[in-house]
Amino acid sequence: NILERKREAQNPFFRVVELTDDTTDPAIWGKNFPQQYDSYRRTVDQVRTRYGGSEALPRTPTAADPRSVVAQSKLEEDPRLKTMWAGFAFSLDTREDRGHAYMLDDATFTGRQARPQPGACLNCHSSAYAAYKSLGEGDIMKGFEKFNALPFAEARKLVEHPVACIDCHDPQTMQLRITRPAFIEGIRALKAREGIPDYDVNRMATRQEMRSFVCAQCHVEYYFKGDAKRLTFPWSKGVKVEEILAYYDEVGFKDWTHAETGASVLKAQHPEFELWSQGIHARSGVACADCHMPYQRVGAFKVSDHHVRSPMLNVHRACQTCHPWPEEELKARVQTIQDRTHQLRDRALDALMDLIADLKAARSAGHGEEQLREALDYHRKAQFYIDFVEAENSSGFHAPQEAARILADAIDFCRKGQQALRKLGSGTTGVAATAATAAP
Amino acid sequence: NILERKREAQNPFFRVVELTDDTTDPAIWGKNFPQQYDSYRRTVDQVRTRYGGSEALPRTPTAADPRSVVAQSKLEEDPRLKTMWAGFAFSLDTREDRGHAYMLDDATFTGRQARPQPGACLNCHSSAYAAYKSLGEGDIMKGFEKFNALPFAEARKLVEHPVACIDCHDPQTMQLRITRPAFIEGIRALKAREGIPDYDVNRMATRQEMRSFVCAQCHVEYYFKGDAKRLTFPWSKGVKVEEILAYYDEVGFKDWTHAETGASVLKAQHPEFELWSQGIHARSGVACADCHMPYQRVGAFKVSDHHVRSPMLNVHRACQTCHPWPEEELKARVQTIQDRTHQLRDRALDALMDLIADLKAARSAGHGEEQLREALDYHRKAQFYIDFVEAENSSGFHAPQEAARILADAIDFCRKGQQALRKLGSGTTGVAATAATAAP
Amino acid sequence: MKAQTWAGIAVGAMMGVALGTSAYTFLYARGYSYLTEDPRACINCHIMREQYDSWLHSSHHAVATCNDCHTPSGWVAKYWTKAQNGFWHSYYFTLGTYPDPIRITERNRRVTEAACRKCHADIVHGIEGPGGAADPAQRASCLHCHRDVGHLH
Ligand code: HEC
Ligand code: HEC
Ligand code: HEC
Ligand code: HEC
Ligand code: HEC
Ligand code: HEC
Ligand code: HEC
Ligand code: HEC
Ligand code: HEC
Ligand code: HEC
Ligand code: HEC
Ligand code: HEC
Ligand code: HEC
Ligand code: HEC
Ligand SMILES: [Ca+2]
Ligand SMILES: [Ca+2]
Repeated sequence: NILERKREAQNPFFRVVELTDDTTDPAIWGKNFPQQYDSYRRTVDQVRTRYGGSEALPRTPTAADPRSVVAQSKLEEDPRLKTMWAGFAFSLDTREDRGHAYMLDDATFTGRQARPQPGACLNCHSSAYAAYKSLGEGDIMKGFEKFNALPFAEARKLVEHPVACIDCHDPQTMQLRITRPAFIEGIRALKAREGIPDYDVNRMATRQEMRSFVCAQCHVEYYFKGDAKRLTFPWSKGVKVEEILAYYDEVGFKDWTHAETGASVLKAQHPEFELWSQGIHARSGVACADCHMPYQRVGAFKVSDHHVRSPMLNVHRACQTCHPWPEEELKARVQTIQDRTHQLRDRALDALMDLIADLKAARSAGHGEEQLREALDYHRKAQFYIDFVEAENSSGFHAPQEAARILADAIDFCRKGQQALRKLGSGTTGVAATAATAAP
Repeated sequence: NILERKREAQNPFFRVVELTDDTTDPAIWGKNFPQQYDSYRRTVDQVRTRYGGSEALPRTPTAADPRSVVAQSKLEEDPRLKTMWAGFAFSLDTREDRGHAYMLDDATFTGRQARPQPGACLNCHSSAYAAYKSLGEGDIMKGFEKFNALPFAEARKLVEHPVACIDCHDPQTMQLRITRPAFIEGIRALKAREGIPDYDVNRMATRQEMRSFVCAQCHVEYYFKGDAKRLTFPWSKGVKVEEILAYYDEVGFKDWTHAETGASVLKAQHPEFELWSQGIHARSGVACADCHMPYQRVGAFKVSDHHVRSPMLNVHRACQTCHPWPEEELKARVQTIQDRTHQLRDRALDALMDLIADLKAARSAGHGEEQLREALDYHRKAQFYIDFVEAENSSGFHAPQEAARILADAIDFCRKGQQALRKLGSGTTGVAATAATAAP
Repeated sequence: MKAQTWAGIAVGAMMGVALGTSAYTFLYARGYSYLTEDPRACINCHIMREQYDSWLHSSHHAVATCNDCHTPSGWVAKYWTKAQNGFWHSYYFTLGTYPDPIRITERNRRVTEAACRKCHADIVHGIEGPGGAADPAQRASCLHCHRDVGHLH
């Protein structure tokens, strides 16, 4: 054992095969880096934590959807979400997220595919780097544009793996690199706002920044811009919820028209990077990889755990390097934060249901667009704010006070929306009848 | 100099005078402990921080109020507070808190004395230990009961100093000790709820706990129980805001009847200990004294800085031993937390003003007590929650997410109160007219 | 803590194996250098590298070596601690099952606290409290505020 350790220490990488920028198959990379590859493959594991991880639910495969295991449905856990997303594909099928190994299948077979989804999804649900290169004949940006414009089924044919080594690493140096044009553009816009012009992420980011940026290529709020369906991160005014909303208001974007109220609403999606940015860990320079891919001692050296997952399944490596508290105590700290977030989310969803009911009642009482405008705008705002925390996957942990602040603001928007409706007089009594039963 | 240091070091305490349990004058203690005494006297300093410290405002002394300097008025800074406290003495005069040196005078001369205040105030605004002893003929508890029952002017004659050495220290050993019966009883009730019967704080607390408990004798929410005006801490159900409210609901307590709505309302006062208890610092064993009385090197040894004040005026000692970040960064972290709290407090106060206006309108529309009951109860709840953060003096720092959670709950109570009023039909349009102008 | 629990089981049943492997470690991995005051003795085990590297940048680099903080004063106590720690160090290292990240044990924490007081007795005299350093409930924990003085973690 000691002998082996000494040897390992001298020559940590056995270069068994030559890797090039065209080596897409992670199994080949795995020949050089067996530890990383082994842990990478373990993202198939499904283990539930109190609010995260995922549960492996068996299902009977069909021709249309050959998956034999899926994660639990969020819609079943909380039917209010169906009302929030009424009229949008998310109300058909939304599940808890699970490991990277499933990303390609989950995007391909989600019930949301009942409405046509664009190829642009696959920017984040596959190892798309090689596809960009071949479509763009070496020019990533050009390839990206063509890729976005494809229908899902077409794009799907061009990709083979979930996110793979080549998407995060330079095959020669193994250094981290950014391969996603949407992030290159998004971070450039964000840095420009912070006074740094012409930011080139692959040249200018520090190593520690890269340990978050590689994740922020996908774990971010996004929209598809225009007919070209260009995947775009709405960051030119900043990454706080109000800044992103201001961006959407300015460009006049909506995801869909709410089926029950007619409001022009937005869907927030996994703004992990954005919420983390507002938290104390980001401020202290703690990167996504520090908690989700902590170092793991293998023999004489440390390797990054490529089994990307909930840190609650790996507390001692993920947290105890920095926090000398017992594992149970650390879990309790996380739970305290998440319970608070979860309770507020509940409260905010109830408030939203009330506003939606009031808006419906006002519509059936015959009030027109102009009269409802103010309340509809509050609906748009409130819903986006709630979804910003709901769709974010840490249940508030990435920035506890900020998550609570956003939900507090959302509740106030619901209140103001309901108040605006009152001016319209009688007929707007959607929830009045049920209000007496609402628990405090 | 070196010689002197060595001598000091051998004999750090020159016992110049003999201290007994009857030595009340801090100047005499100061002969033995000149460093602590010198810093203790500096609590007369008034320096403002962004949200704390205090500003020294000159005023012309009068016979009724001989103070030539006071702290800034909170009522002038935010007139909404007058509406929140309508009908209660706090709407007459409420100021920013300042150093311990002023506690006796500020309680004696506050504009709130326009309405008779009980002697029980002086439990926390003076060095009351000797008074208990003499009133109770050696029995602290008996003395405490007599003291509470006195009118302010009577009790005032029995005390001479603001909180002094004898209130926190055993004169023989200099060990910390609890001298306030209200805390002895309060913490016993709290521990009983946590499953620890017959808790005797002076015997059972660790030294590190005592470094917070001595402060928690005063920096807590309280009420005067019954006609005996017994100073009581409402902790038998716990120290979270909902637990304290549940206590008050159970015993049927109100501080006053709101002048504009007729609700039975409560005033929360400086729940520093309670909020701190919900935060990460308490959880990590960080005591009040760690931040507000950090060690300071004087000559050859370390002493506790008895200049109790905002840590923002002493970041280097108060924070940097544990957090190796630059001073500016630490200040910025505190400000981020406080700004968020402050914005939410603003939002919550606006919501409360709306609810109060609606309740007033409903009353003038002729609705009776029974019909308003639900809304009035929401008013009581909302107001207590808002005040719990407003009256707490760290602007959320002691427990950032919890402070935001409390304000979010408060906003929802306002919403539900307004919603309950809607059931009553027309006439309840207090804010409807102004709603259109409310900023998001 | 873990080490203590293990002690009961391991010392009896596995003493032979452990001693064997330890002896091997002692010689081959130059465990004997452990007995010196040279901090480089500690980094014979790469596992101590992190602490060593950050000790080099610490406020105590010029004034205290590893053993100043991690062994008690007095010849017997010192070598008994070294022997004990050395035993567990070798044992875990050879079997490769030590905790990761490594955490100071309760016993060694007390040793370190005592080391702080040994050098800084004068300056902390005033804050030790009436029970002095004797009664743990009445003792200030230096590490509560100064965890980082020897090295970051
Ligand atoms: C300080 C540690 C820490 C950092 C830094 C961090 N996270 Fe997390 N993350 C957590 C914790 C704790 C959870 C909650 C896990 C749970 O509920 O089981 C979480 C949850 C998640 C989840 C959901 C996991 C699940 O099991 O469903 C995702 C996705 C995620 N984080 C992505 C990110 C990204 C992307 C970044 C960087 C922008 C990041 N995290 C930074 C600690 C961290
Ligand atoms: C900017 C990156 C990005 C884009 C573009 C994207 N996704 Fe995702 N997707 C993610 C991330 C990150 C997760 C995991 C976090 C989560 O579920 O919130 C995810 C999770 C999912 C899941 C599993 C959880 C669930 O909601 O049931 C499905 C299904 C899915 N995406 C489908 C799609 C489809 C269809 C599209 C195209 C409309 C798409 N995604 C576009 C990044 C993206
Ligand atoms: C190419 C896009 C992409 C990149 C890059 C990416 N992720 Fe993901 N991630 C996803 C998608 C999509 C899912 C959801 C998969 C599913 O549910 O099928 C996901 C799921 C997760 C989960 C949830 C796992 C669980 O068990 O619930 C975590 C945690 C996570 N990612 C963290 C990270 C971290 C940390 C990084 C960077 C080191 C990263 N991701 C990089 C797209 C990406
Ligand atoms: C989602 C992004 C992502 C994917 C996919 C990924 N890695 Fe990594 N990898 C990282 C991060 C982050 C680090 C840490 C880099 C650092 O600290 O600079 C890392 C580090 C490494 C290292 C350096 C040593 C170490 O462990 O820290 C190797 C080797 C490596 N990865 C191999 C692989 C292989 C092989 C694959 C495919 C099986 C792979 N990686 C897939 C993100 C990824
Ligand atoms: C690389 C270092 C590092 C890692 C890894 C890390 N943290 Fe932290 N954590 C910090 C720092 C730095 C702070 C800010 C306080 C400070 O300056 O000490 C912090 C603050 C916290 C706080 C208080 C802030 C709050 O939001 O209430 C909690 C709780 C916490 N961490 C839990 C965790 C958990 C759980 C994990 C693992 C999932 C983790 N941390 C991983 C460094 C880290
Ligand atoms: C981790 C450090 C920390 C701890 C522990 C702590 N505080 Fe504070 N406290 C602060 C900070 C920071 C502020 C904000 C000061 C400001 O705004 O200038 C503050 C503000 C205050 C204020 C208002 C000060 C002013 O300038 O107006 C009081 C009173 C107070 N704390 C009492 C307590 C009490 C009592 C405890 C224990 C129950 C306690 N604090 C625990 C850091 C702490
Ligand atoms: C349980 C302890 C306690 C009791 C009882 C108490 N106080 Fe105070 N008082 C404090 C503390 C602590 C502060 C500083 C924190 C603050 O102002 O919120 C304070 C601050 C004050 C101030 C200065 C700030 C302001 O509000 O203008 C005045 C005046 C005051 N109290 C008057 C009184 C009067 C009159 C009474 C009797 C009705 C009373 N206090 C009872 C603890 C107490
Ligand atoms: C006997 C009651 C009592 C005790 C014990 C007490 N305080 Fe106070 N404290 C007060 C009162 C009353 C005030 C407000 C004085 C005023 O505004 O006139 C105050 C004010 C303060 C302030 C505000 C100073 C400023 O400049 O704004 C801080 C900070 C503070 N106390 C912290 C503490 C800490 C820490 C402890 C324990 C070490 C403590 N207090 C113990 C009653 C007490
Ligand atoms: C509001 C409470 C309070 C008051 C009033 C107070 N002290 Fe202290 N004192 C403390 C605390 C807290 C400590 C820290 C004790 C510990 O760590 O166990 C302390 C510690 C001390 C110590 C031990 C050495 C040190 O500096 O840590 C001495 C001596 C001392 N105080 C003297 C005095 C004298 C003299 C006065 C009056 C001029 C006084 N104290 C007033 C709270 C107080
Ligand atoms: C005796 C040690 C100690 C002192 C003194 C201390 N802290 Fe902390 N602080 C901690 C610990 C422990 C945590 C929790 C995170 C962790 O475990 O590292 C923390 C967490 C924090 C956090 C993150 C939690 C949050 O609420 O966002 C901030 C910010 C912070 N401290 C600021 C301060 C400031 C400002 C001061 C001085 C007024 C201070 N601290 C004094 C030990 C301390
Ligand atoms: C033979 C290899 C080796 C050498 C040489 C070595 N260590 Fe260690 N050390 C380890 C291992 C393995 C662990 C983890 C096992 C454990 O926690 O007991 C460890 C843990 C520790 C711990 C934390 C665990 C505890 O028992 O408190 C301290 C402190 C420590 N070493 C100090 C030292 C010092 C000081 C030296 C030099 C005098 C040294 N080590 C030399 C291998 C070594
Ligand atoms: C000035 C005192 C001091 C010196 C010098 C010192 N240490 Fe430490 N060491 C500590 C303290 C204090 C801790 C406990 C840290 C904690 O509680 O987080 C510690 C803990 C450790 C641990 C356990 C890891 C941990 O964080 O708990 C190891 C291993 C260790 N030291 C090794 C060494 C080595 C090797 C050296 C010499 C290169 C060294 N120490 C020098 C004070 C010191
Ligand atoms: C071998 C003697 C020795 C030991 C053991 C020791 N120190 Fe020191 N320490 C010193 C000396 C000498 C200085 C002065 C260094 C200087 O002035 O640069 C010092 C400086 C300090 C300082 C001031 C510099 C700084 O880092 O902020 C602190 C605090 C300190 N020591 C705490 C501790 C603690 C806590 C421990 C135990 C974990 C400890 N020391 C162990 C000798 C020692
Ligand atoms: C509650 C926090 C706390 C505890 C516990 C604590 N210290 Fe300190 N210590 C401090 C602070 C704050 C300073 C900085 C004082 C200054 O700058 O004036 C300090 C300074 C020091 C210094 C440097 C003095 C100088 O300027 O040269 C030494 C040495 C020291 N401490 C040793 C110790 C030892 C040994 C212990 C345990 C007996 C201990 N400390 C316990 C907070 C603490
Ligand atoms: Ca998940
Ligand atoms: Ca103040």
